[in-house]
Amino acid sequence: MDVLLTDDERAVQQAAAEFLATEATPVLVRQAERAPDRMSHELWAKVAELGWLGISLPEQYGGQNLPLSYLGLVFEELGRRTAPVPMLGTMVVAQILARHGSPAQLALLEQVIKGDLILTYAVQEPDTRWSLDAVELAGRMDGEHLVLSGQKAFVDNIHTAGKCLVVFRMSDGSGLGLALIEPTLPGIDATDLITTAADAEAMLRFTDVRVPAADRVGTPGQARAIALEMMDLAAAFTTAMMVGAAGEATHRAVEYAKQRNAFGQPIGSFQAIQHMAADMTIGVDGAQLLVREAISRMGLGLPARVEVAQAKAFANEKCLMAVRMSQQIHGGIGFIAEFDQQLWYRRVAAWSLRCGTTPEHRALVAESLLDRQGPVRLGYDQSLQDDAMRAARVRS
Amino acid sequence: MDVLLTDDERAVQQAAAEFLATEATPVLVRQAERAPDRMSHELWAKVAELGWLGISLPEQYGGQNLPLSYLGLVFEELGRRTAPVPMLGTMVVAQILARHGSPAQLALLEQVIKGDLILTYAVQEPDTRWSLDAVELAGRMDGEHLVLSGQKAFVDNIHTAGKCLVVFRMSDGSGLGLALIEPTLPGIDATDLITTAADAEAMLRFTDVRVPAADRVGTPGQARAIALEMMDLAAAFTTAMMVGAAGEATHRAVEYAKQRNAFGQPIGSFQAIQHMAADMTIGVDGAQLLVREAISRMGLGLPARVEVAQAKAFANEKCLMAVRMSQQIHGGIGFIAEFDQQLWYRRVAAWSLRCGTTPEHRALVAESLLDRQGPVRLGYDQSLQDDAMRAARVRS
Amino acid sequence: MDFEFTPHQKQLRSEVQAFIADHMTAALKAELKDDARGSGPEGEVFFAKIMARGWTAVSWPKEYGGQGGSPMDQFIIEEEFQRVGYKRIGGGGTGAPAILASGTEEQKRHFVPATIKGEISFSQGYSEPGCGTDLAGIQCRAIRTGDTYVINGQKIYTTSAHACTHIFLMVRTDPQSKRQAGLSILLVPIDTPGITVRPLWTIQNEPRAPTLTTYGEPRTNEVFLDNVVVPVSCLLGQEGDGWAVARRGLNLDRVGAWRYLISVMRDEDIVNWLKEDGDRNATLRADPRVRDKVAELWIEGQVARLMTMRSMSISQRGEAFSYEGAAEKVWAPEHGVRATEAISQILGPSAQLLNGSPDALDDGLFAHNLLGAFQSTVNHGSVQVMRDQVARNGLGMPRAGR
Amino acid sequence: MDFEFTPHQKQLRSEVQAFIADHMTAALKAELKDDARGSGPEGEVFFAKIMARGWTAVSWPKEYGGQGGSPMDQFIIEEEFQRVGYKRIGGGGTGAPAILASGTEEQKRHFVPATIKGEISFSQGYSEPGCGTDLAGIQCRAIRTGDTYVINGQKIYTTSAHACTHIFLMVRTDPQSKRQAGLSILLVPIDTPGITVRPLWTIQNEPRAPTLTTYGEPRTNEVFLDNVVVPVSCLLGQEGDGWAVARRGLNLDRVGAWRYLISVMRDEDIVNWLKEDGDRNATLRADPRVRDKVAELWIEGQVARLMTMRSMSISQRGEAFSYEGAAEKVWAPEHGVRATEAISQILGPSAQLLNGSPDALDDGLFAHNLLGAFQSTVNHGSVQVMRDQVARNGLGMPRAGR
Repeated sequence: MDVLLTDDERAVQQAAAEFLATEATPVLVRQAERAPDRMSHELWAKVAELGWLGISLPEQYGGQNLPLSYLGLVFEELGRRTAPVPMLGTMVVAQILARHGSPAQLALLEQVIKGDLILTYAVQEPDTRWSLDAVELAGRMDGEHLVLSGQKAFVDNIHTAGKCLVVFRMSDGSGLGLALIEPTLPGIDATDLITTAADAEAMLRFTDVRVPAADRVGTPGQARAIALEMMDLAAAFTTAMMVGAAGEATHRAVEYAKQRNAFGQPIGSFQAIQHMAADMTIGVDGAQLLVREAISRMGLGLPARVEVAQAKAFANEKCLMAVRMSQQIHGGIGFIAEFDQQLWYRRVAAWSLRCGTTPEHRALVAESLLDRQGPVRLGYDQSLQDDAMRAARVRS
Repeated sequence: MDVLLTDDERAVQQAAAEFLATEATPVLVRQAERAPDRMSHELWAKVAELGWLGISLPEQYGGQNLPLSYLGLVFEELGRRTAPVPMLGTMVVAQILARHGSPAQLALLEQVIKGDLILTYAVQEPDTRWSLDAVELAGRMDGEHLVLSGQKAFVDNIHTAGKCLVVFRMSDGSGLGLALIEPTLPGIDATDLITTAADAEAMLRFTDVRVPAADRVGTPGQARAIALEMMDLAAAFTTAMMVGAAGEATHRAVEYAKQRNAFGQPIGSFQAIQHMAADMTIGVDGAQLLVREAISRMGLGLPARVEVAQAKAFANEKCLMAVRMSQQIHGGIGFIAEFDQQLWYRRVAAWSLRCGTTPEHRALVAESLLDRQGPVRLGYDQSLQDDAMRAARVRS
Repeated sequence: MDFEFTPHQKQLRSEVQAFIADHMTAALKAELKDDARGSGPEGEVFFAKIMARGWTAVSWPKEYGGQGGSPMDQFIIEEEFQRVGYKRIGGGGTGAPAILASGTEEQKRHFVPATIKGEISFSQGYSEPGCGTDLAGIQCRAIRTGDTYVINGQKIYTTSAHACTHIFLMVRTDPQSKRQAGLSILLVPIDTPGITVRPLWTIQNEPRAPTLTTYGEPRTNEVFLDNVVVPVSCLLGQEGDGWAVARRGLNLDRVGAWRYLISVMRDEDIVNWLKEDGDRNATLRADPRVRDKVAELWIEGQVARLMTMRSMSISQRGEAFSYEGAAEKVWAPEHGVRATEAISQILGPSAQLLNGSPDALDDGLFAHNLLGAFQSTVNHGSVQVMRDQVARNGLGMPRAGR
Repeated sequence: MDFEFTPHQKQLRSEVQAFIADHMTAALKAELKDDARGSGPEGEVFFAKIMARGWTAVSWPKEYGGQGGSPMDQFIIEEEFQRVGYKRIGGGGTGAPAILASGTEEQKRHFVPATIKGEISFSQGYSEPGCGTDLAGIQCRAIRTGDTYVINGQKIYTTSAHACTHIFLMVRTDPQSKRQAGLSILLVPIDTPGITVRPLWTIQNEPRAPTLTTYGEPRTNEVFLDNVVVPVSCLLGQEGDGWAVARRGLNLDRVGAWRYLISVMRDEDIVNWLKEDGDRNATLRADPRVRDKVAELWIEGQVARLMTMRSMSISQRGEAFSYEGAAEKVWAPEHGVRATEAISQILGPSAQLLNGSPDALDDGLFAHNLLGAFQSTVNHGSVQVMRDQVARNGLGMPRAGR
């Protein structure tokens, strides 16, 4: 037990931080917000060139195979700079492929690591619940093809992604399924959403979309477990980005308060501002510790659904609190588009609503506490039965 | 619309405040805590002598027949001094008798106003819900007698009360009933509870208790409405006491902070302390406005169940916050029995749990908002159907 | 203690509601979507009708074109109009009340009736890039030379500068002075040579926020003043007394119908949205967690309403605030933020979808609110400064380092 | 970044748990109910066995009787013993760590091994009636005359003064000095003539709080020092350097197993209570509002655990806190208060029933906690001062009026 970073971890974190501080400037972030595909291809190319995409992917495809916690640190830094690159979908799906992909799907990782293949995932549907129970996208087999009909919502970067990992439900009652499909397949209509984050989110409508059977991921029996794993990775990495962004918003507020004067002194000398800064720091630190623990467990193959839920539920509230208080300390500046301060607020506001709301994640935590036998104790393993079984299956 | 006190109201408030500041001293409060019946008979006699018990009772029995809001102001002052008198039960039941009592029951008001008859009520049962749905105390008629069997919990001052208004459920399926019984009847066993408020609370066990039929209150068809009215009065007056107590705790904290020095200045000059005091003030003011509105409506015969629920739900959180912050500002002093500061905290802690918890009251508010037709608007009448019907019945 | 509106007040509210039902045409609504100030052709017609009813400047003195009525009547009228998104009501914000309180007879006759008619309007020129909450830090200078002032400096968050006729300008007339001393108020026509107005666009309006969003200003401004020459008759009150002159005006932005409504309208919106038909609405409506949270917010909204009623009661009695205005300015805006964030978590990812987005709820109202609700805790005196005022003015707590 | 305990640490925890299961007899439990310090006959036997296992003073140097082990090992041992209500573990609170850091070789040899054996124990003599959070206001004086100090003054909240052998006394040795300067630490035997200990009973203990209550001290004390004469050898560190000497000791009361457990145990208790048989338990357990709130508290408890683990990680690496100890001392106690109040509203009126009352839940645990949880936000540095430290030490924010 040592929750602090190792020297190696700190070196990677600092390298990512320095790279992004230089390259993912507010100017670049603003350009991406106005670009048709809401991303910076230049930054994406540099990210790939420096090897960040392969940091926790297998060496045989060009990766560095470092533990998942390293990738988590990179996500914190990406969030810190609100870097406009499609890292979330790409890394979530790449992790799933690395663990569960067919040989052909595994081979895609080489393109991924080079930055030549952007990936994304589609779980939620228009009813917006972050739950596999809400999956209604219908799949049926027709000879060598899977045929999909229905809708997906809140899909990232669909216009730039080369592949999208889709969760569906078999109409024959056999349960859930996953497929890695091309977004350009006939019968897929994408409608762009307009979000507070000014990023690339879309609704997808599937009308008898024919997908080669070989593009399914995992066996039917694994689908539920893999889908949960994908959702956990997405929620955890989103939380890591929120932690980074809220940390930077806190830092900006503190620095602003040190130089902004009112009533004859820096506003940072007022106890009210100091206590806000302390609460921001404490809240963000808490979210950071929770998400690092969750990602660390995922990297070790330990059950982590509850830990992910804890982290996302907490970050939704505390990271939003930190960016909102940063706005407050900045006064009117936070509300004006031409100042940079608002870039962090708008993103964290959106991220706090993605990959599961606070009540949704708390419901899972409550299930782990109240719906199984025996007393509970903080610090003891609290994995859900389901989660433990999944972890066992995934490792095997 | 003028939410401020009138000159007459202020005069009554100030008279009550001055009287209680002199008479209900911490010394007296502490004596009562150690007295077997947990009240001050001397203070009770003075309260009666000055006419406070009749303030909102009919003139024909010796009362002053002032609007109920005057009585509400008196409860604020009683709470402000944590006055050890059985005012709550006595006034709640007296109000019910004044509105719904038989001639014989009405005649009791004269004794009440003179201070010769203490009253109390029994609604809750060991399952602790503040709801008529939870009433299981069984009543059956046997000739000219009502026979009661079952339990009641959280009954105030049962050892000093001459009469207790009990809510029961008829075993014949005819619904709820009320009776004004003598606590000394054979078959009633009282067990004292030990509460954080160090006041007189008890559990009652009824074993085939025979009550003369004439002691029933209201007609069977009115019982539910009257019981709700009684509960609303109890919750509202308890809230008024919480407002008074939390207001005094705030005042004490502010005065302490002005004279206590640390770091070379009064701690009251620290912005952190000032902002705590501001939040205490705002919270207590909010609870006060809510409860005054509720009691004012009750006095006018308007539906007020939702308004009472709003006030109690809010006060449970904000008044406790204010007394707790007062403890915080007082430092170690608040934790030591021999200092007076703790008298307020211990009572508000208890009162925040009586006459309905926050979730219970919020559930009623939600019902009024979500379970009836049409849009809502703040400031518009939000009475529940049930409540409106009851008010109509009560007035008729 | 009277929590009921009087028969007269109830009658007035009914009349205003009936008026709105009769005269708020589809054409006017369409026009207001693009021009919340209501100064288009339909808006002018509507405003003329309101004037004819005597519903402008209700509480202002009759001799200057007001109705000599009560602040509570004015509140009722403002609330009804603002609830339908019509903001050209209430009589001119910062300017005229301060002129009524501190102006010369000539200034009152010149400015007040014209303000009521909408011929004159003021933009508040207080904040500067280097000072917001602490106005005593103002550096914009006006140097008197003979019968004129020559003004140089910069203002920011001058919200309606692009649409007003005058700036209610706080300047430093004594260049040697510090802090509150040496400040003055000048009433400066916006078209005076040397004034440049530059837009600052807010984040709440990309795309355009729907009408009833909490803090729906699409634009505010910077104003640059470069050797602006005005006659000394522009001075309001005494030279050097600008601090006191301005304080009279400021409280009016902190309380009243507009502040109340922007703080609480989301409480009503979420309840009404939950009551709409639809599977999601029904599921959420039945969820005990949602019910508990909605009730909590509603109760907080009731407290905001009652604090507003308290402020109006004080005003109606002609009494001065001790701390009540500041308390309301803490409670209501912070409630608005809590409500916004809690509602977002109830609505889930849809709450990030802005106006014009597929699947946006109520034209993106909740999402736009998420972008702007916190602004109400900053403007017209931050909640931190308001808490200071509650403690110091209301509770008599001492300043640090006394 | 390693969130798993090492095999050694897991093994140690198992061993301690097995030891407790074997040796925590019913007789000892009964004894501990009346004497949480464990100094009765059964307690002495138990303590001797713990000593024999080498589980006292685990992280202290071997040369002074410690085990030379890691702070994390010590945390694990403390957590397990304190979870069963056994508090005589961890090695003496304020005294010995400060002596190890600042004492002479002779003092270390005299005090530290005896502290470990329980022969010597210290009560913290910092607070005075006129100063608590701001210790720089100390007025208790020790005047040096030859080889002795003559002490006069008064201390308060000297919690274990009635049960200890020594006071760890902060005094002003330079009567001309102000603030932090001129303070010194003296190690004063409690039986020195002129010392009077007067009990102050806490509100949490009428009736007696159950063992595992958050802040379960039934009594604290006032200590009066009237011409108390001690030899100069009682001085710890340099004369006038008491501020620095004391600071080393204080952080240890703010973090670690005890502070962690008193802050979070109610999270576990409420979940475990909800899982018990019974209609009320089952109804509440199924209530989505209760489930949501319990999960919220649990997550906050996890943050407290992780902040504790962060503090222990820093300590284990031999690094110094920047702000992390102060952050933990804000988060964990305030969480404890939030949990207490939220749980009360879940449990309803039963939560006001104290130990011995009919219908009290878990011996009144929740009610006693309601009376005492806030105390943890006051003692050993209030959460207000801790926030100051986070801002100033952690974030480099300036003092007012710099």
